Amino acid sequence: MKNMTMVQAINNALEIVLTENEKVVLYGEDVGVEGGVFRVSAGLQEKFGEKRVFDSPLAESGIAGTAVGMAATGLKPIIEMQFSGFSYHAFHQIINQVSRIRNRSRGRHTAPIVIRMPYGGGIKAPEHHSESMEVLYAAIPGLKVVIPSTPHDAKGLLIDAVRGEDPVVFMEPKRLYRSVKQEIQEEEYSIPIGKASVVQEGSDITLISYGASMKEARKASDTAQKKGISVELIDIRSIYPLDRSTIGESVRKTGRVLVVHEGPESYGPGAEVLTTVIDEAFLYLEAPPRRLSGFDTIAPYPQGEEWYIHTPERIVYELQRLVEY
Amino acid sequence: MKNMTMVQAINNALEIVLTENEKVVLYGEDVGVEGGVFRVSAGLQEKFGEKRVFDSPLAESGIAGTAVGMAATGLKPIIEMQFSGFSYHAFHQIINQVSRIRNRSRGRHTAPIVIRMPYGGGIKAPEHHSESMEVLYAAIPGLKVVIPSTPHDAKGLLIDAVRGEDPVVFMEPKRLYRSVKQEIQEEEYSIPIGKASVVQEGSDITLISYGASMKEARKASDTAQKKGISVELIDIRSIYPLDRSTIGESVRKTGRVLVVHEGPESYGPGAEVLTTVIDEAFLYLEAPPRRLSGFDTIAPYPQGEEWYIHTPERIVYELQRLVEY
Amino acid sequence: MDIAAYDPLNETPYQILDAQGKVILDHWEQSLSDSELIEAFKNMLFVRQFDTMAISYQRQGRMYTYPPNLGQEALSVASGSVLQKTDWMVPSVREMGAWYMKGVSLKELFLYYRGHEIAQRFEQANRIMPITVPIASQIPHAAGVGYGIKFHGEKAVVLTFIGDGGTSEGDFHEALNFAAVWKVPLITVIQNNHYAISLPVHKQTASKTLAAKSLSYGMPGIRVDGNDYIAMHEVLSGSIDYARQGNGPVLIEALTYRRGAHTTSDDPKKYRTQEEEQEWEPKDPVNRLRSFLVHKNIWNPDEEAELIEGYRKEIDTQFLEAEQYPPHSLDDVFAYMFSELPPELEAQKQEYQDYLNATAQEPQK
Amino acid sequence: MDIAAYDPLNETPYQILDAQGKVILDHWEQSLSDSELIEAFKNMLFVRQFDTMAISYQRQGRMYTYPPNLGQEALSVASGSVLQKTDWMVPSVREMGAWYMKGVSLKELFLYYRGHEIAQRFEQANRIMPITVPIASQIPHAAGVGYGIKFHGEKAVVLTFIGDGGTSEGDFHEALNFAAVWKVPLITVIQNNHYAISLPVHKQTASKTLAAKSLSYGMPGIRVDGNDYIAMHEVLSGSIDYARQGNGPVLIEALTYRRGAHTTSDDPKKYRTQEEEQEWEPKDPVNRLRSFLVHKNIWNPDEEAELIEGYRKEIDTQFLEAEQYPPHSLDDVFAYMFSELPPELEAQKQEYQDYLNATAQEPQK
Ligand SMILES: Cc1ncc(C[n+]2csc(CCOP(=O)(O)OP(=O)(O)O)c2C)c(N)n1
Ligand SMILES: Cc1ncc(C[n+]2csc(CCOP(=O)(O)OP(=O)(O)O)c2C)c(N)n1
Ligand SMILES: [Mg+2]
Ligand SMILES: [Mg+2]
Repeated sequence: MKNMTMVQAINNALEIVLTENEKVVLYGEDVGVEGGVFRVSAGLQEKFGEKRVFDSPLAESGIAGTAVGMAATGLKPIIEMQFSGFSYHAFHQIINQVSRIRNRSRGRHTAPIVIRMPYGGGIKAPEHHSESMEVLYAAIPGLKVVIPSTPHDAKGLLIDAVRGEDPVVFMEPKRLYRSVKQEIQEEEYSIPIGKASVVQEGSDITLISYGASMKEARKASDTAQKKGISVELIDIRSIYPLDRSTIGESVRKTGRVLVVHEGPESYGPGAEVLTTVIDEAFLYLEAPPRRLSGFDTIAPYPQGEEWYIHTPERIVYELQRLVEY
Repeated sequence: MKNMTMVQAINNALEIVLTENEKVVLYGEDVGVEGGVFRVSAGLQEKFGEKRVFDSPLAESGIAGTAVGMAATGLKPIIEMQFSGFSYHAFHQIINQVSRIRNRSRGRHTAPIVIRMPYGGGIKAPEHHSESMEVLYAAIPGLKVVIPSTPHDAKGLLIDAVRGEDPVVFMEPKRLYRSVKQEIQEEEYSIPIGKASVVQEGSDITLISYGASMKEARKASDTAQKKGISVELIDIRSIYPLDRSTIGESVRKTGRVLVVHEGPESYGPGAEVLTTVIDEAFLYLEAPPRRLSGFDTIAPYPQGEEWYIHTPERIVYELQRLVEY
Repeated sequence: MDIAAYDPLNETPYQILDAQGKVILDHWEQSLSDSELIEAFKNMLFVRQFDTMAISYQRQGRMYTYPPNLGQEALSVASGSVLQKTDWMVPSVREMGAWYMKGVSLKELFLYYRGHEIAQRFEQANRIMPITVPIASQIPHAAGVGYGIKFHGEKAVVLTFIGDGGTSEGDFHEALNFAAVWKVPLITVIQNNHYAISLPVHKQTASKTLAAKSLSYGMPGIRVDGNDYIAMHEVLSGSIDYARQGNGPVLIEALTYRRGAHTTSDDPKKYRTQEEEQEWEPKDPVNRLRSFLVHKNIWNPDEEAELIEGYRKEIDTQFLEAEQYPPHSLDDVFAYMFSELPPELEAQKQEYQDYLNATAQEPQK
Repeated sequence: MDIAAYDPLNETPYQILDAQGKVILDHWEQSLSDSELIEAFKNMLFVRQFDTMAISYQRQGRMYTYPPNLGQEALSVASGSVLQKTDWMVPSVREMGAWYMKGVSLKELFLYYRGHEIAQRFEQANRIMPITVPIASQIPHAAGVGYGIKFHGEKAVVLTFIGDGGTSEGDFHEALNFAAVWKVPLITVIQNNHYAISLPVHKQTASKTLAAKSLSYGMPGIRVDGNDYIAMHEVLSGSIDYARQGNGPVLIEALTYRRGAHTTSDDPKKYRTQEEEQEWEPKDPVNRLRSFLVHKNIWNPDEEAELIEGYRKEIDTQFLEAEQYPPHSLDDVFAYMFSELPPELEAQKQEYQDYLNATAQEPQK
């Protein structure tokens, strides 16, 4: 066991998959020599050589598009979008190519590419470095979308993503990159994509979140607990596929639900979670299911961020309102 | 009044805005000499000259990006993406630029560009020519997203879009381009973006749809009516902003709701509509609100389309199930 | 030929045969054998026959939209002929001769244009990617295939195609830059057929030649007469040698003319003159190679009718097979989204099946 | 100078002054007056002082991430100096001298790097677009501005910037192609500072020069020593004349070196050697122009300390103003999304306000 940040856990996972599968290649902007702007791939080029871990020119569509071709020759590319806000330059390759090669060729070719990208706010960064638009990938048929909230999950889910046969958009909550440490196993292990994690069992209300917002959700859950509210806290981890049965089971038990996420509200992931709640637990609901999300605005620059990212207090407030409903 | 198809109505609207505002320019691939692959802009280059109606090189990001610059100089660009499936090449310009110029410059510059694109299936076209991914634009803060279902609405909404000061993604249901005709006024009129249309009042159940699916929704509503189900049929027309109060009012009256759309189910527009229903009418619900959408698959090639686009019969079936719930 | 020695800014294309099929070079040595040339000519006739019939099936309502190849056959047949089995091909949309020679069956092509997804398994063809409709998106794939070839230490090359219009897309630029930086064995053939739907190439770009775009990436570029089978073959062979020897990518601009419509839904009269179309008629690649062969006394045009009749039968047989292919099932809609159906897709399929069952419609496999 | 006469493939940059500030051309005539040169030099000193102080404010935790300009001042000051009031500028991210000379205030710049959105109103500057972070996205905007200029029948030009790394993006390609086809008055300055974060330019592209990319679009391209103020000024003036006369766009590759870190969060030691950094020191643009002025006996370096002290005060005053600027309010988050708040935003804002009220937190304006 070793105490690791999420950056270290991901680095560790990358090292493991690069070691166990010689077809794995890792590339993107500043991924090689520099080891990534967040140092996630630090040391890997030295260890595995420039043929397997390398820098690309500055062109996201080129990165995603070449990965499709590499995959056709049997390679297993892990690519990095330096920030999720720049992944849109590759959007047409992701939606029209990566997600469709298997279908288009009826299984003759596949593109099981892992697309890593830091996402979300909270690091006081310039425009385009703080947004949470995971819904744009979740809505694309043919992609899996994963967002871990702990070093442990980040490692296990990433290893599963790389071992799997499907394309995965792997979004990393950059404000959790170094803010928490966790004792995790240095050896390989994997966590199957598609399973939510019931972080804490409870009976009064289900609190659902993922990724960066789990930080506040955990705090809120603790505070609420102290106030006598028994919270069942679920980290969905996998945005697509969504573990609908775990959500349903929980809400059938608690009758109440709050989903919390960072990105915009309208047409956001919260809507899908609540629709799932209706599908799975309509007759059990004791209060209207509710979402607490970011505004339908641009993710603000650093000075506006405090308005945008919900505090644990706000979450507790909403939990209380729902329980008292 | 004149009997027009949707193509003619849009052509008429374009002619009106080009006439009334000399800052309007219209461009895109094959938009000028050819008059568009669907002939939507037929005759306009001849009428307004090559300076105002013109062809661009084959590059969607270039089209959207240049429109931002033109807008900064006071022009009012209407651009065309030849098919919505190719609009992703411009996705980063749309999400990172078009939708943000006003915010980024704190109102100093705006980019009130109208981005027209045919979308949806049903014309037996090749891959990428049949999909309904409007949710990808609806989820982007700073854009309005409009989808008409009749020649009348197409004209009125497009004129409103061009007169407005905000960027609008204007999606045109290509399988309705020529399949219905309607008597409409040849003179200018506009329909304010953001208002749903209650196509038919009813008391048993609310049927919500928009765009291409309205064709089947209308038929289903008629059939259900004949079977003794009083359907309130709503065409939301504006995907963002969404006319939540009209939806709420209706469901508070009927207690039941079915939303129908063509694109994929998960993280699709239906989820937002249902979440709105919960927010607005939870206590009035007599049956779980339900969505009927496309599958989480690639929009199939022509031979698979029959499985993908819901028939009026299927909609009636679901209406019946909900009413009997 | 020494590809790197050519000037990509040279507007005069590399050419061997004039419009009458006469050799215009002074010291030219025929590199292809007579029988190879005859084989090539037959392939061109075959492609043309396929094209004619495809258009007619489409007109009969037995096929959906189809992009005619008329006038571009030399280019695609030459491309198909230069590849070895272990070489890769990454298609664009208008070079069916090349696909066919790579192993794609006519039946599959017909299935494709009949809107059946099974088509693109390309069951008998190896090392060919499926056709991708979004213009230029295939070029990054091809560059990635090139990286893969290098990675695996193979001596193979990858050949890809794009139209004149496609050169304006960002993907063209990004991909060729990657290919040159990574020095991968990629040959990109620009089919400059002078139009992107309605847009003439001189409104597509102000570049002197499209081959000149190679200078942006530091790779050899050459403009060739793409309607001259022999010139096209020489340039392709030279480029492939260059790439196979590890020198990096090459860009070829092949001049040709799309004699037909953009697709069966298009009407070129809207955007070009008949005079222009007629100007290109004498430059037709089939006539040109035929003249050469006839001059050489190795081809008797009188035999063509019978040959074509044989082609007609073969093509029609394959078309009928495609027409009789089982229709797309509900399963087919879901089957290839993921390696395993996720719960969402499982549920959606089941729900639909339940509906079919409930309404007593025939259950589907 | 006749811009169109230069060969964009020429690797030797256009240059007037050597590293010692001596004129290297035989028959050179000074086109700028002495006082213009002195003015330019002062501006370069000012920019450098701003840069130094910005980095130090950032270190003090009073500013967020900042991209140092050290070593690239000639380029940005020359660019700022050649534009007329009615000309447009479309910024990239590392040419603050140009923005400043276009009318952007220091206070606004500081607000920007302090994460305040009000910054980019650029209240006193006309005809400048806001800074856009996604690399190369600004080039299509600039091409569109060029179209607008032409449309309105103005005699203006538009000047835009991009880095060496930015030339790899699809937007660079698409935009310059549009600009050339539409023949718009666009001057694009590539700041080739030899790095894109950690990636050296020779791994960014295999192109002989970045100026060569102009050949793809059929526009003049020229490589210039961007650390040579005088050469840079001549090339810019020539390009602007060319564009203003309606001849279409120009591409300039200005050679320079980013002497500092990519941003204040970056550490160049990870990817380049100290030797390399030292090699570039003598080519520094400030020293070079100073030497020239001193040789000419029109500049006394002893006066610099006092000058800089004045700059320091001015800069610090503006920084303090930025620091005291009212913080971003809740209203500010919503205010500029649309011309009017749609119901969704109205509701979301209200809900938040209600929460603040309910929990007795101070209500916000
Ligand atoms: C990204 C994208 N944009 C638009 C289209 C629609 N479209 C199909 S073919 C075509 C023109 C292609 O021209 P060119 O590249 O010259 O190839 P050609 O058809 O002449 O062979 C266009 C615009 C598309 N398929 N993909
Ligand atoms: C589309 C996009 N991808 C990635 C980034 C992250 N990024 C910021 S600056 C930079 C390097 C830019 O290099 P260059 O164009 O040479 O400009 P320089 O920083 O050297 O001035 C990168 C990769 C970005 N801002 N936008
Ligand atoms: Mg073409
Ligand atoms: Mg640089």
